[in-house]
Amino acid sequence: MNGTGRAVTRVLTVAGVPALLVIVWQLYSAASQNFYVPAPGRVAQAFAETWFSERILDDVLPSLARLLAGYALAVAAGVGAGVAIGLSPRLRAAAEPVLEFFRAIPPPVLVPLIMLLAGIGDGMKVLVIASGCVWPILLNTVEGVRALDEVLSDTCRMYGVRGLSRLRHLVLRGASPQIMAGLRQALSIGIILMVISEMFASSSGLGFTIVLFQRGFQIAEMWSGILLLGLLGYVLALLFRRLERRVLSWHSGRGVGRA
Amino acid sequence: MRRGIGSRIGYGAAGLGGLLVVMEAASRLGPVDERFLPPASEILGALAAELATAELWIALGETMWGWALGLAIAFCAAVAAGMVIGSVPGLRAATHSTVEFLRPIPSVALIPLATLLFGASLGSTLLLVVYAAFWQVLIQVLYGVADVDAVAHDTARSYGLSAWSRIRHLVWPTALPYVMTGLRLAAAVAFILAITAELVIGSPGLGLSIQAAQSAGAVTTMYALVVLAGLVGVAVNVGVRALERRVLAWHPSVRGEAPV
Amino acid sequence: MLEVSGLRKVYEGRRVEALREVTFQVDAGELVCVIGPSGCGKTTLLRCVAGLLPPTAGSVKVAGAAVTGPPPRMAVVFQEYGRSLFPWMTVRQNVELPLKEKRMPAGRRGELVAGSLAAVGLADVADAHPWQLSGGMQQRVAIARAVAYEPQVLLMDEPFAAVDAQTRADLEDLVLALWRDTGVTTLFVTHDIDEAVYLGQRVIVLSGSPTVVMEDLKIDLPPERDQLTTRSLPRFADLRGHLYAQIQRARGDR
Amino acid sequence: MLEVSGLRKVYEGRRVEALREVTFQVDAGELVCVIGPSGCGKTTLLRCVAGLLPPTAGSVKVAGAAVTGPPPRMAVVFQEYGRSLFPWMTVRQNVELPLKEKRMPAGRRGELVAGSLAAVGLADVADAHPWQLSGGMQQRVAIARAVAYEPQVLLMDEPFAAVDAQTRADLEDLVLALWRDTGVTTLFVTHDIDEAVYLGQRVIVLSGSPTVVMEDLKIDLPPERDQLTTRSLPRFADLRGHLYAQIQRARGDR
Amino acid sequence: SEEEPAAGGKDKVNAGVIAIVDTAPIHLGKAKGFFDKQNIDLTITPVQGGAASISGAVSGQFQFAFANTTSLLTAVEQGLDVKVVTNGVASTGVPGKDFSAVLVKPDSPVKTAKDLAGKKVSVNQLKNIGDTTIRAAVRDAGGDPDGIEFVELAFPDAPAALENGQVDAIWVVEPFVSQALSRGARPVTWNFAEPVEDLTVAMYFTTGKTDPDLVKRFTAAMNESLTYAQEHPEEAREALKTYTKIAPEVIAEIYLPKWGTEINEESVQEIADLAQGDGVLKGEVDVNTLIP
Ligand SMILES: Nc1ncnc2c1ncn2[C@@H]1O[C@H](COP(=O)(O)OP(=O)(O)OP(=O)(O)O)[C@@H](O)[C@H]1O
Ligand SMILES: Nc1ncnc2c1ncn2[C@@H]1O[C@H](COP(=O)(O)OP(=O)(O)OP(=O)(O)O)[C@@H](O)[C@H]1O
Ligand SMILES: [Mg+2]
Ligand SMILES: [Mg+2]
Repeated sequence: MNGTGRAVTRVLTVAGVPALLVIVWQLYSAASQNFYVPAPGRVAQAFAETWFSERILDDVLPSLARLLAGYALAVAAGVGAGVAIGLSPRLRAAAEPVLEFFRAIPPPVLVPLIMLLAGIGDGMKVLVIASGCVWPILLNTVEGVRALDEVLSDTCRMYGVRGLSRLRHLVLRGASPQIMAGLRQALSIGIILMVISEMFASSSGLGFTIVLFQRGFQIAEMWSGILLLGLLGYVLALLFRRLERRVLSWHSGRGVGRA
Repeated sequence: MRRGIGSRIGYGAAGLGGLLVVMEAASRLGPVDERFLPPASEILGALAAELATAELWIALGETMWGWALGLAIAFCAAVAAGMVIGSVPGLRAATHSTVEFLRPIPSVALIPLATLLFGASLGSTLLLVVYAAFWQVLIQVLYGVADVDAVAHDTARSYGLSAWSRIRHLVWPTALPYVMTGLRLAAAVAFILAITAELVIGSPGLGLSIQAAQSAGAVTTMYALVVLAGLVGVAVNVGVRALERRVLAWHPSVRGEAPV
Repeated sequence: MLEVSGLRKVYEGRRVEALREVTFQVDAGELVCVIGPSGCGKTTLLRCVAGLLPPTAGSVKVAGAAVTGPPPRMAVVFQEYGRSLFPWMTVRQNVELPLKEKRMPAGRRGELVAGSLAAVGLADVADAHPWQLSGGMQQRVAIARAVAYEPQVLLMDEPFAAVDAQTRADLEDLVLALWRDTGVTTLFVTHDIDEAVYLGQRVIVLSGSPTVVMEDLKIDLPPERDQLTTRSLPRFADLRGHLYAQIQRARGDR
Repeated sequence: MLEVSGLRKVYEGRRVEALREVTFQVDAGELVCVIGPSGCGKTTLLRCVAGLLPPTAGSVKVAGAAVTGPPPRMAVVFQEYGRSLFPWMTVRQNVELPLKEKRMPAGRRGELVAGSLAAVGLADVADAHPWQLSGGMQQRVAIARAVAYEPQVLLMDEPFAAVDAQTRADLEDLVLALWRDTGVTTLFVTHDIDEAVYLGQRVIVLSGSPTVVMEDLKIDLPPERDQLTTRSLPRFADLRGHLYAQIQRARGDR
Repeated sequence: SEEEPAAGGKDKVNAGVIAIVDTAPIHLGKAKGFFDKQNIDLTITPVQGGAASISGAVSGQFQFAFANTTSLLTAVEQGLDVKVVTNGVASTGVPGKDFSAVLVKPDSPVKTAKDLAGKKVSVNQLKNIGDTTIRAAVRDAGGDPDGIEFVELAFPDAPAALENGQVDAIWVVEPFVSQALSRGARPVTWNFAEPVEDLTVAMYFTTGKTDPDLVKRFTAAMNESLTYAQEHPEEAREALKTYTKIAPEVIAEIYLPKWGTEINEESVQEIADLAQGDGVLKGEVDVNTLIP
């Protein structure tokens, strides 16, 4: 295939389905005249007006910073605790009910509690984000570690590969396909929780702005914010995929490999 | 095996007990004010009182019904979609942008749409629950499908297994551990969304009770209901774990735990 | 039945030329062995023939039709026997699965499964899972699965590598009997020269890299083979000596 | 060096008695081969000796100390060679890892790795990943890793099952040379009787299930071994014939 | 959902109402049969806030709903078709005896509304009636309202944030006013009673789609309920026990709002002007489109 041909295919694979969805949306909004479903053109206009302004600095960047901080915290906690729990059946038996207990508590009701402990500043929001992101990472890490190949772990035991280097060379790498799955899940959950955390004790941020638009019945602006969230998720996912390709190159070569 | 289960319960109870002690100590001795986070003993007392009322059981029933239905729909849809997207070459790439775009959109942002379509009814709750839980399972399925062993895959192809048989006998079992994790993730997320939907939209259920207690300043009752939510989560997990032990008996993560 | 012409395979990525130019033919009902030094491309050849790997150049035809995907009625026994069994199925289910796929009636299926498991000496572990078996037992399960499938073409990749000498002799005779009874066209990859001579009507010797067919040797031993008498024939020793020297040369070429 | 006494192993779950009562000893610097029919418990025995599997009854001692976990300075080559290599590491990294663990200085480490890879004929694929190699090549990587580790005790489980005859002969000589040069105590599981006689100072024959030591045979061949002369000694043929008959009996017992 | 006559010839009505003290009359009125009398089969659906009740009404889920003045003004500004049918709740107009106040810690340096300038003050929703009235109170007291840092904090969470020093002052409504006062908090301004005279805080409304006759009957029933609640405060307190979880001893203590049937359009206009001045509303809003 030649260069342009390849570029066209690429654009088609990336943009084909979204374009189709926009068309459906246009048709629907034209037909229904629904106040809550403005036409795509109107939303695009609102998007330009709303987000190409100092809002980027005031609302989007602080949100992103909190998101990354919360995510990083969740990765550290999730992988760390996940490895420990995955390696020890006893620890797992003891910790699982407690973890499940917290996992089942909806973040909106957890927020007041976190506020008691961490105040109402950025720290609270970072904690809220981390408290939601951590679950898919933790669960996947635990399962990935439990599923390590027996012959490989025997090999490590035989050759005295222990402690940190066992962790590095066997446990983390062996579990990495599943850990990556968890990290990926957590990324979008992080965005969701970013919005939720900004619904409480907040006066800036992307999520806050969206809620404000919603309460002010500025529906096109609200949808433009949701659109921005989606775009943000997509960009982060692209970055993530690059990382994943590097980390899991051995895996896709070995398996049927299409992740 | 008996002994295994017994000790597992023992450890689990010890873990929960430890949590209670910490909570009790935190509010009695120190960092948080008793009025804002009552001691565990009081919360449990209030929970016991709540459990004696019929409304609570009705509310819990409503929540669980929305949860179960939403989870079932999301799970089936996601597994089907994941299998198709993961198995048909090209489809994964074509849907990637859309999936990644839709996935991080918070369910809570869909509330206007939900109320618009369904009002404060079960439909709204379902929309939110399904939307949130769907992606959890889908992503897990996609990773699981990508994990199929090359030799096993070749084996299936060379023995002329049809596409459907390959999915059923090779792809599905390979993806199963991922799917089970997805189910556990989705079960919790669906439960959270069921409650959140009730909190925010006001459809009846446990979330509404929490909201009522909260806006009345009844802190102890509110935490009692939150604890109840957590306990439901524990129960759901016990169920999924039991299921997992059955369907994944062949898998290293499960067979490694049989006493040697 | 099986025509391989000008087959070339380069693995992208590491850019390894696993096969340079391989051409040979197998007639219907023939049993041909392939030998060659370790890493010369035997498995690669077999996977190309099975339609599992697209060749870089050249073509493979089975029963006159060009191979683009796995042809029907072909069974393969993989070298990585451990990974080719489904760990979530019992031994019986593993053997039975392809038969179910052929929509074979349950009665006939049960017979075939029981028969082939008995033939490889595994009748009593039918309900175990593969990972509960020893390496050699797993390999025999994979063989039983291929036998039960009643293929028209049978490809085997070092199928007896993990079994003891006596079991191996038994399995060799099993393959011979199967081949004689059903006339299945068989391509048999091995690294054991004695085995190749004992089983094959012809032996194809692959050179070391760059891999081509170094020799296509007709085994002019009497068709009736027997572990004791055949192996003690002077001609057997001749052929074996000849092949030994060839493999030496093949390795030397590297 | 190695004392196995009254070893019994029952796998729970399927309740398979893999070993009934196995007792033998290996002196320091000895090379002992273990043979037995497929599925008789050779791998199980090896895993018990390696401290990877707790025995149901009986005990294993290495250098006088009871084995409860993997003893230091012991290397194992697993039968499932494919699964014992780290797919995310290159061949070199796989071989190097245990040496890094021993905190060996980089210079010495590099030498050992290069030397052992050259000895198994894989110097040129050091930067490939295991799944880019043929089965035989993977097995040789596992052997190179064990050799580079400079163990005091070496356990090998059918290490040459997937390589061609000539490579196999080379590797056999490699093991012999290694053993002679370093005096490493070696327990070598194989299903090939010729190989057992050629390599071993003693051969332990395991019976079929219920598994016990059926015979502990001293190989009274001259210590200097050579692929051509040793194998053509009449005593070699005697020993081989004897073992062949034993294995027949072992299988018959089943 | 359409409003079809029910089996007994009654119109089914779904009303979206926040479950707080303010809405006791509708619950009381329903219990008293005022709605039955008007041939209305009333269902009260609890909602989470003003935005939710307006969305619900516009989307047709509710025929009638309850929202505060600023939310309704915002909706009109955005061109939503909402029409007020009757008063909802009004300030008692008596500082010290109203249902809404701004509170500080007992030892706080903030003594009067003027001192709030430059402080961190919590409100339940930004750009709504809370910050508008607080700004007005500060302005009236001679302070500079621009310097106030408002943060969003739900009413139930506010007292804890105040005690932990995370905010300098909180705006809360009942029952949290009484609760906080009993724990020693000190009021600095009664923001519904002071800056605007006779403030109409919230109203019941409908949309243009609703049948005018039904509107008339609902209004009548609602007015009867409001009057009854105003005249029988003890029954109103009893009603609170049926739909909130406020503790009985707290219910006995709290300040009830004023439940009149008259809307003070001037106060609504004043709120509109104040909101516009603060930038909460972008343009001028004609109160007459909201209150026909
Ligand atoms: N997936 C792969 N990617 C890159 N190179 C590969 C891959 N698979 C095999 N090779 C290379 O191709 C060559 C031939 O491999 P192949 O597996 O066909 O050998 P073989 O003859 O079967 O060897 P053996 O007898 O050891 O099994 C080897 O050099 C190997 O390194
Ligand atoms: N994990 C397991 N669970 C249950 N049974 C097992 C397990 N592993 C091995 N066995 C059984 O134990 C017996 C001995 O197995 P083992 O692997 O030790 O045999 P082996 O002598 O190494 O055979 P081979 O030469 O074929 O590798 C077999 O009957 C096997 O089915
Ligand atoms: Mg091969
Ligand atoms: Mg074995």
